[in-house]
Amino acid sequence: MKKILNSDGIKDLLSSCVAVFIGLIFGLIVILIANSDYAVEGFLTLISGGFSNGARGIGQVINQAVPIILTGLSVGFAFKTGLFNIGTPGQFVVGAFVAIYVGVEWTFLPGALHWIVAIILAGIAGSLWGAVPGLMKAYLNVNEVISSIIMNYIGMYTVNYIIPLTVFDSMKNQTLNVNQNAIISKFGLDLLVPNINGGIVVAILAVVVIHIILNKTTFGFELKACGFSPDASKYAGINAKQKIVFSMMIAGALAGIGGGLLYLAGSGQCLQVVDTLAPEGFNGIAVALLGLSNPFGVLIAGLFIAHITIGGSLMQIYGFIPQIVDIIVAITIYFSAFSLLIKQFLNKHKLFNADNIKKEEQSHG
Amino acid sequence: MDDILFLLSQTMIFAIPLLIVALGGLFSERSGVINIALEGIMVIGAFCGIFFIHFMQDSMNPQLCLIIAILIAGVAGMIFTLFHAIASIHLKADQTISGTALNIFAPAFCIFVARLIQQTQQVEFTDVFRIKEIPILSSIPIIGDILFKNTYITTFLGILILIISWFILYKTKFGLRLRSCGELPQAADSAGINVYKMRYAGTLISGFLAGIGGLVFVLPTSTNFNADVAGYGFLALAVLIFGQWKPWRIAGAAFFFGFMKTIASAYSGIDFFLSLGIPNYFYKITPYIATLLVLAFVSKNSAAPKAEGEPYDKGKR
Amino acid sequence: GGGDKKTDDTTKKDGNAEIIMITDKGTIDDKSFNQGTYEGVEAYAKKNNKTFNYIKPVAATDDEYKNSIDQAVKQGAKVIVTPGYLFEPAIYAKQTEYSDVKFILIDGYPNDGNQENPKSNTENNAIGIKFQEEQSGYLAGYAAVKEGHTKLGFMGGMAVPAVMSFGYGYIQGADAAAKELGIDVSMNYHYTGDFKATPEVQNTAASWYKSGITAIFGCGGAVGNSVMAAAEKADPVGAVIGVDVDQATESKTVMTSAYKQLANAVNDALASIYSGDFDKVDDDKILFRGGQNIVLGAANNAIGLPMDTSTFKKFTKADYDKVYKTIQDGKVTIKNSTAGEDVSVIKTEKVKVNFIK
Amino acid sequence: MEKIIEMLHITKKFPGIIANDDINLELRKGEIHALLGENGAGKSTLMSVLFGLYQPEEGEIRLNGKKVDIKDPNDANRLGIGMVHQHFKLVHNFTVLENIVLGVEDTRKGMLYLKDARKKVMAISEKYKLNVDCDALISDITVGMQQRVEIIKMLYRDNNILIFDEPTAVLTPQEIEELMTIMRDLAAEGKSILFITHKLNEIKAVADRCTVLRKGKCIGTVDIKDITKEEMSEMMVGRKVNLNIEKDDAHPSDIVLSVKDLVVEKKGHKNVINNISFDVRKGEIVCIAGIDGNGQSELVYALTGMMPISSGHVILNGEDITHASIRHHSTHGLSHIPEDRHKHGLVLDYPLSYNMVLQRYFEPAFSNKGFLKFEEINQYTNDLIEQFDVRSGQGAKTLARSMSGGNQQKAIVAREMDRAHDCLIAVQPTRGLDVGAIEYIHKKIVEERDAGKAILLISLELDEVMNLADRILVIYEGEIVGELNPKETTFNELGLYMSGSKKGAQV
Ligand SMILES: Nc1ncnc2c1ncn2[C@@H]1O[C@H](COP(=O)(O)OP(=O)(O)OP(=O)(O)O)[C@@H](O)[C@H]1O
Ligand SMILES: Nc1ncnc2c1ncn2[C@@H]1O[C@H](COP(=O)(O)OP(=O)(O)OP(=O)(O)O)[C@@H](O)[C@H]1O
Ligand SMILES: [Mg+2]
Ligand SMILES: [Mg+2]
Repeated sequence: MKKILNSDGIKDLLSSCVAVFIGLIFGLIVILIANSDYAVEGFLTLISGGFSNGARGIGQVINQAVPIILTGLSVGFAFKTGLFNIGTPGQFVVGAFVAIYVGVEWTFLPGALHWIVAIILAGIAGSLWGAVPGLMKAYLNVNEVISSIIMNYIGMYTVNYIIPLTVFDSMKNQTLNVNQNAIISKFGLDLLVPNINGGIVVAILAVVVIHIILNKTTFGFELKACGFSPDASKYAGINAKQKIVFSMMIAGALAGIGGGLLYLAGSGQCLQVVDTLAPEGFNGIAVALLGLSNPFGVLIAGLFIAHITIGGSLMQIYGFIPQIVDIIVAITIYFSAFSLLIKQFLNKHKLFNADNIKKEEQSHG
Repeated sequence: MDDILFLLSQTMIFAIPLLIVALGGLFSERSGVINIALEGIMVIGAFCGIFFIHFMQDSMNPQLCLIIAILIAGVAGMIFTLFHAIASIHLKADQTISGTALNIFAPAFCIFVARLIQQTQQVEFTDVFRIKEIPILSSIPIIGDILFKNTYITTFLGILILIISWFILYKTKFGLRLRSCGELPQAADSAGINVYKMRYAGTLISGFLAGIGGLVFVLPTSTNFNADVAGYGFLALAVLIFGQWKPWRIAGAAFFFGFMKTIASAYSGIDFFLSLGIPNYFYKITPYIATLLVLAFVSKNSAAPKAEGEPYDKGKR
Repeated sequence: GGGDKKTDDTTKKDGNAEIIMITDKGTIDDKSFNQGTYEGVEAYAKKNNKTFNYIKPVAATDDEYKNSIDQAVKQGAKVIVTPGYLFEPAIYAKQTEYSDVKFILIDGYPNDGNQENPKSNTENNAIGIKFQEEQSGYLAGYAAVKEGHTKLGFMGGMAVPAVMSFGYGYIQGADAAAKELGIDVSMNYHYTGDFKATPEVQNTAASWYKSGITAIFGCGGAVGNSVMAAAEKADPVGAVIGVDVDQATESKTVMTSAYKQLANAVNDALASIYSGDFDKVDDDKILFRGGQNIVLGAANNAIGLPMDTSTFKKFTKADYDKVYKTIQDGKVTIKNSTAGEDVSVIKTEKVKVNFIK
Repeated sequence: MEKIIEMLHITKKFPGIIANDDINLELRKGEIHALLGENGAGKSTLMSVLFGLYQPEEGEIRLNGKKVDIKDPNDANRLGIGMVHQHFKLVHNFTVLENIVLGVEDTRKGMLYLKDARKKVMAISEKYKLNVDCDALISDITVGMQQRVEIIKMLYRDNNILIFDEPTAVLTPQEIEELMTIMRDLAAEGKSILFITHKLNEIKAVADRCTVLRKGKCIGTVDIKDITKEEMSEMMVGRKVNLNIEKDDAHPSDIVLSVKDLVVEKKGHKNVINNISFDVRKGEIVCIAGIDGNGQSELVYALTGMMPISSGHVILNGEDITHASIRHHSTHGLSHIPEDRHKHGLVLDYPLSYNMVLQRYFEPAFSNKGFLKFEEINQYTNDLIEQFDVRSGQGAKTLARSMSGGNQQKAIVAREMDRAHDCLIAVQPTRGLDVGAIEYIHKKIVEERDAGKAILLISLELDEVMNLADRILVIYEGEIVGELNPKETTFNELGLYMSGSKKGAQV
């Protein structure tokens, strides 16, 4: 127990809390500038976020959080293995499309198998999209940032080209509604929270699996080693090139699943044919950074951003624009960069005192 | 021929802002600071420049107005980038983090301020800056058609920035010192160069240029600005890498990509392409696939500055 | 505008209001139907001293639209105004739940969103209002050809029903005029893929002007702004046809605009509600009454071209009135996009359409 | 002789350690003053203080008797103090000339102006026979030439107090000899030199006086002519050190590693390894001697599977492993102490425990069905820490990055010697280490041999080669040019082979 309290995770959480606090202070300042008359109401609405709407609000938060937790996990996982996956928008959209396609067309799949297959295929599609930058980095030395950016556009345009040829609702310029079976199970959670996106169960599962892969397995050992030092990994006999590809594929799969989870949620959202990169993808970067790339951190960060997004939306009734939320998130992320430093500083002090602590322990023991 | 000249002339719309912003990124990365915030800086630069134009365009000479707007865009970009610089240079924060924060902040901030000032988020402007024809020069065959007809001073500004960038980086004391900070800051430090100062300089120059790039990007493409530069900041980052962190290659990359984008969006006005009957989305994808293919061939030896992304820590050896 | 203390003086401190608008994906200053709708709400509320407010949903999903309706009711809304067909399923579901709240749905009719066997139902506390955009587009196409333009362009944003109807009418109007004049007309027809101003859109428009096209219908939010930018640069200067509202102030190149009177419609619907006419659901003399799905067009003077601000030289007010009358009288039938078919269903005699897809 | 520099009561602290504790040092004009101490004793720190890279918490520096304030290298430069750093500070994609002028550039009309600089550099180069090419890129020149560039950098700035921080650690014997000559010339001209090295021979050869540091404290300053090497090392370590390697005769038996007609190509070069053949037997130490850059690195990469082999064969325990993977090599009896401990030897951001199982994490002892067994890994690490006396702040949890170079090397040696192997390839295993650590590692290598392992040692240091090897193979331009018996050959003969002046012998 003591060990857990002293663990890095808790320190990370604490330092992130400081950043969030600073972000909210700035948010309050912005709110005061915008309209001091309603500042108190606006700010309280903002921070109470999803909670001000009861169980339904919690459902809203979860619905918002599910896709960005997955894209955040995608970016965070890649970060941990030394890669910057800025290709989540592309991976997200191809995953979304494949999930919808399966959801609409493959009606021969019985019961829950339908959505499960759709989500799995969404993950595979995302992983193929991630594989391209991975392969290009491993075998052609192409910087993954640039190839990921390019793959975003290729993914978006490809999907927009294919939708009108396949599962198209030409009246609304978007995809058709998916089959009832293709809607993710609510796992009975809707008894507690109405309209919940059952995808949260998949998201939490993904968080746990990624945590285990990274920290408990030999595979994670290899992936992280390659991230930290490709040369030393090569020396150790690890196939670094292969690991880069795997890492990007896993990251891509996570983003692809995120796309699937959003559009199979049964919330009545369809994928529109629009030449805009999926914002859920870019939001993943923010979530990953706020969560310090730690899988559980990403989970919390995703829920937090969703929470204040709802708050920001509710705040509009006092005449505030929802962009205030973006300002708060940006400032929080900015200061989370410093909180890392603060943590390091604290750690160093610990080290500085390590001898004293040891001595104390000895004198006690 | 006429069509080709037209395409080349239109290429400037894509290539010049990409070039200016990528050169901005070049200064930053050559000094050792990764600047992923180019997109956000473009937004801020464009916003401030356009706001100035919005208020002043009726009351002053268009070209003077544009020049002042460019300066304002640059300075605004520079001030905004200061936050990235402080975080990544003095506070040694992760450069991706502060860059991302800036990218999220910029559009939200612009919308917020625009609404505060004028109740709507779009800032309107009139494009009065186009120069129909530059006497004498416009009659030069080919070049005259591409560069000196229906043009903006920003086109020349872009080319000028390219030449100046190259000159500064490779021909001046400042450039030599800046580059050394991106490769081996310890060397610079022990040679008595203030690495922090150089990195501030590099990063702030990148903010200045990206701010200008944002304005240059928006001017010819619309009649109002809506806190968005459509991902071109990220594309500029791609151009920077594509150009292997070297000014002339960056120019090559910007014009290559710009030309591909031009064909992709202008083909429907050209009989030859129209007669091919190729679907629209094929054209839209082509510039990206072409870039990816070129990258596959040219990336074997990456020329990324060795110390980019690493905060400089005097103590660390 | 929204985020300021000056204009929202009718908003109470608790954020409650009688008339609440819910935006779809756009903002209330999107220069498109969100803005038009909000202007209608604002005009009515200010004149009649009603409190009003708006809500932008967290996401563009049926669930979130429903949540926003719940939210609006919680804020004390007596009337909820929603622009866009995306609200159809949400209104369909909520009109029965809140039977004492009035719903005004613009550009759509309440239905359950099922694509195979849709169920439509408009309760007596709701009204669905659509416009005959094809008529407005028809006028624009007709006027352009009469004005002497023989090479035309259409640049829509996304291929959504309203945009498509404008486009289809535009083709038919151009064809009618071409037949009258006995000339051949060609037209490039294209959806840009988004409602944004981008260098790509500007470039496409520039290349069209370069290829000899003289007038382009910029149909879809900020797409028109990029078309204007290209028109200003073209040699000779190109002509632009604006959309939804009179866009003459945005650029000198705007020759005319194919408008639909969104704000008026919202205003009228609100007036009907507050006067009590709305509840007279069986009185078919009343246009804006509960339980109806109505369509507004030339017959109601709800569409048209703003002839006062148009820059036509050959196409006169008399010409306009004449063709307007033929539409009003139903002498011409103009095909719209209710079925969402491809543009190729529009058969033309004199207009050759290049569908760039 | 007059004192030119006095460092008085210098104290410099780093988090958790007092790197310099009340240190006094006095440098006289025209002398070569050596600084001696174990790894981490605080030598580099003290010099960095003098050069303005660090600010001391306490103490003062006097130049010609006057107190001076050295806030940064600029101040140092102004006062005529120059430094050649332990790790060279040269920009790899700049030319030699650009590196030299960096920080003190001439300009004309705002442009860089290098003409005068070039003249001055050429003059210095000629005067001290430094022989550098102004237009070569740093990445293209040898380590020795890089060092000379560093020296020119100081001379170009007209510095007369010159600090050399471990300049010889990376040089070949010939280069060291040349450097000594240069240092003597400089001193003779009246320049004062501070010289850090772990090699007592070098101190004996050039220094006038020597200051010894131990654990951040100053032990004392001695005249070189009054002291023996043994006494110096005792001062430094605090105990007696055996500078000679004690080993019995070798009893080689079966062939373990056999290399036949090995050829390795590198793009743009001629064959870096050209038709090399040799065997290494159980119970012998075969040493590859040669000047840096003659193919040693590539030979090792080829033998360990890290670089593709163009033709020829590598046979380990009778199995042809010519084209086998790195993993195959390491699991089939080959251990490898790499040349670059930071680049290859360790994942610096991994804890010591992970580094200890870097090639073995997948073995059943440390993992189960793909899951790591943390208890076992930590236990194993603790065993090795104890057995090999690896010192680390937080035991198995310590990040490799935070350990001192000497202990990092010990960790690698522990790992490579403990895992199952028949053949050990050790590349410069004692580079940059203090005599105590060197003694330890040499002892371990001999123990390995006596336990019947085959050992291939690659070293640039003649002392090490002569003392440790049972057989010497000399490599020159990718070929084995001679096989020598250390008991029968001389330093001189070995040097001739290494420089390519002599060939043949008993290959
Ligand atoms: N930047 C730093 N941060 C923290 N501690 C440091 C730093 N530099 C040096 N130290 C500490 O100061 C001590 C002295 O280091 P220094 O580099 O001066 O040793 P040295 O005598 O030069 O060793 P070597 O012979 O290995 O070069 C080290 O043991 C280390 O603990
Ligand atoms: N990044 C770092 N952070 C904290 N302390 C460090 C860091 N790098 C080095 N040190 C400190 O510096 C000390 C010496 O490290 P270093 O690796 O320079 O030793 P060294 O003996 O000089 O090795 P080498 O001979 O390889 O140069 C270590 O004990 C460590 O405490
Ligand atoms: Mg040292
Ligand atoms: Mg050392």
